[in-house]
Amino acid sequence: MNATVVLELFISIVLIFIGVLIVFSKNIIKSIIFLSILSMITAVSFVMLKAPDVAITEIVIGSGLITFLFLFTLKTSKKAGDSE
Amino acid sequence: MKYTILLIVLPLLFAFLSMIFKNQKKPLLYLGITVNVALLFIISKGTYMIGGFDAPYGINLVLDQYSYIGVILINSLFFLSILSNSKLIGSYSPVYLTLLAGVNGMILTGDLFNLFVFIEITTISAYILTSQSKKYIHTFNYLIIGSIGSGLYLLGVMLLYAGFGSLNLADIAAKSSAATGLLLPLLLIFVGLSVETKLVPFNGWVRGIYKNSNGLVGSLLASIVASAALFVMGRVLNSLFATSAFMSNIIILVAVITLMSGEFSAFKGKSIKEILLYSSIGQSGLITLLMVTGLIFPAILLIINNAVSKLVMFSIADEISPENKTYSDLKGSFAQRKILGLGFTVASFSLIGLPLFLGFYAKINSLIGLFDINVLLPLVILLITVVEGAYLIRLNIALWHPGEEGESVYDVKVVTQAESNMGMILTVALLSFVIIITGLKPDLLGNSVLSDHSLLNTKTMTTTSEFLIDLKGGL
Amino acid sequence: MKKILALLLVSVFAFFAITLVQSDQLVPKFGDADLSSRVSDKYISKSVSVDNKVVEYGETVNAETGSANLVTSIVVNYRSFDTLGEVTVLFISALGISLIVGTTDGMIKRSESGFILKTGSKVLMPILLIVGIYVITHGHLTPGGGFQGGSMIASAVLLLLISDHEFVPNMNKFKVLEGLSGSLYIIIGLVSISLTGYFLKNFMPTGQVGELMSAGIIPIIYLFIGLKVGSELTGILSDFLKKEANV
Amino acid sequence: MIQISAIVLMLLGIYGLLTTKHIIKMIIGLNIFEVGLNIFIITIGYKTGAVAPILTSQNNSSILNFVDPLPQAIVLTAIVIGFGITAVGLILAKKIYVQHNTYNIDEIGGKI
Repeated sequence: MNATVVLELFISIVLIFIGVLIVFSKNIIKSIIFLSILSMITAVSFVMLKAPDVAITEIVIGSGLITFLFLFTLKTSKKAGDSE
Repeated sequence: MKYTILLIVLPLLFAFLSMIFKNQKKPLLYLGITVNVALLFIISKGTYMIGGFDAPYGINLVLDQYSYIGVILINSLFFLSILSNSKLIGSYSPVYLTLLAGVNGMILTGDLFNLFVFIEITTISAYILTSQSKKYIHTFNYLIIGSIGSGLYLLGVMLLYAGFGSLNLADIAAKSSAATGLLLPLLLIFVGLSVETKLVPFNGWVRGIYKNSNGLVGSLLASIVASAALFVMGRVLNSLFATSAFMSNIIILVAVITLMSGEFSAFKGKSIKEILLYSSIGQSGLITLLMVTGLIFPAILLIINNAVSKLVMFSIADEISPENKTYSDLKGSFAQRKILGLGFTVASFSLIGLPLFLGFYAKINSLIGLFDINVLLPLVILLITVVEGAYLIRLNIALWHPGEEGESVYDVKVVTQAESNMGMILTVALLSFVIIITGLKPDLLGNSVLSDHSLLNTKTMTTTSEFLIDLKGGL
Repeated sequence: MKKILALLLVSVFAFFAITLVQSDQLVPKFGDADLSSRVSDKYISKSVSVDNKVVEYGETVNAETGSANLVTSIVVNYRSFDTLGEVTVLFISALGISLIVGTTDGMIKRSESGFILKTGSKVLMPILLIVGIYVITHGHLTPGGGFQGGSMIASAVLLLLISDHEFVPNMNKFKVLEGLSGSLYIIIGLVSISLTGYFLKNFMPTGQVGELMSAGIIPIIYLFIGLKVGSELTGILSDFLKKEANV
Repeated sequence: MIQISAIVLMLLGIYGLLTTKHIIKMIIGLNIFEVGLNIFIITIGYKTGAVAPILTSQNNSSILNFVDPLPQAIVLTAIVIGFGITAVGLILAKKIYVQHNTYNIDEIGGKI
């Protein structure tokens, strides 16, 4: 077993683990944060699979901007709900 | 040949330009649809390679007889639809332009991944347009189903790429005849396309979306987006699925279930839009059935018939009752608006397939074609035609007949002919004229758009011309 | 009940997918991709329409696309039409979001952020901007390109949005920039039609592989894509911070 | 292994989307699905021992063993399209919340 095989196995297991955490977590904020972490690990797996272009995109869009969109949605909708 | 691409990029260009010239959004929309109609006169058939790269390597646009009919139908109907409902455009004009580019791209492209991109453009435009109704939950529902569908489609396409190393539809079709393991990718592609073609069980979004759309969005979705999706379905089914008998049987089953469930739900429908939306589902099932059995020619006739009729009927349904009343509350609405009423009646008769109208040729050709394949299928279609006739004639009687004294709750003051929208009256009159003329003299259609019998340029095409009624004969 | 149904559906799909992947039927086993039977083979040697066997970094002159980054050569040259569609998707999303948001009461009230976030963002923002511009302009040489750079620029604006509670981006200018860069992308394509007969054909000399000034129209298109993506993402982000108008 | 993990992620996403009642969680499910799909597409082009598809001064010739660049280009497009869809979905979710004051799809269903 060389290092890349171990790394691949490790990343695969972590990906599934975090996916399970997101789907079965009761707290929506936790789900969003785990989604962001999932994106980061995905980016690592993209680097491992020799796709640096995609990895950069995944980091910036997947774990950066999308997370903020989710958080902004929750934040602003709370505000709108409070006013009623 | 090089003008083909302009059908897609010029609407996009006008959409982008309308971000710069903010006050000219509507003129740019009118310019865009007019230019596209004008382009129809100068495009010529052939394969256009984008970027100058040959077919499997670059993306190509295929303008054969099949997609030629498609772009003519869609661009001219889009033009008429916008003109007849111009007061409903609002500030959404760039979105209509991207929708136009999307449907043109769907019909023209010969590349499976490019098709995915255009499906996304079309559906996202549709999400935005349908959100005008403020019923956001329906749009959300549509978005979720649509995204899962296109995701599965992409997965299927990439599985095919893994096997054949190409994304070009014709290339894959040529390579796939002897391959194994195609079941999953084909199933995924079919599922992805069935969301847009409204097949059971992926049509959960249709009810909420069609029912709450205004006349413009409703007619665009029911006639233009639906036709584009069906054209795509036909092309993909006939190039990829022809080799798999198992998949074909599944699709026939799905199509028949869609047809039956759609038409029987339409029979139970209460408001005009509800009836129309279920009838659209039924027609999609019927057209898919014809496409998968290789009866391309009647399928195209049905698409044309369905698109023209649905455009007329949806526009009128919204014009006489934007708030979606049950049709028994609208008794006698056509008494004041005879032209719209006549158009509606012509369109519904053509939809049923009565003689003298275009729909007759579509139905009779599909019946004869299906008899060669299976005896049960024509019976199903005959049964469905009876059901269709029942609910559409009932609807027409209700809308024409004023009913008992005092029973009609319809406010006569609102509906004087003069207040009606001139563009719509002209469009309805024109389209009814087209339906009747092509019904009386179908050789007109035969000479102009359907002259070439080798419609789809694939090797597995079944010949359609032999057993069909010769259009040249007329009545 | 619904959960069991979902589980059933998902496991049937899983069974099919995993059998297909594990067998050697259609999809090659992981790590065994055979490029010689795929279209990518010619993308790598840049020999779709010309016949050259080998491309050498820093030596080959006037190759078919001239981009050292092979992904870029596909995204902006071989399959540029997809990219136009992709930019359009973002365009519709951004436009549609601003239409759905509709009339608003300006931005929501953001609380004043702490000292660390403020100073930190002041340091980070210019870095992000510069990296973004670098990534855009070197899209044909290094990993990255218009999308990555554009989203980095949008992230810089995002930093300003969360750290500076008084900052309101001028969306009108961004929208003009968005429309302009999108139109220019298509206009390049139209110019290409009039020069060569093909939409978005690389009509400029492609130079030496590996040089900054190479790859013909690729850097120019990537610049427009970067500007467009950056302004669209900024628009989407700031629309999400709009306050609902009290109707 | 990573291929199976990608498939499992896709399925987790669909399962979460089908079983949840929370609108935002549906969009999260969609995102998990897309992440899994993207990883799967990239694995289609992977070759053991190959290098990233960028010509540099080290990997300086096209005769080298490169991984397939086309799936990467496809995923690049798919990520950006996925972002657009997620953004539209979220703004719709926000509007639904403003209309119905809840994210729970069952409660909304009763109000239409």
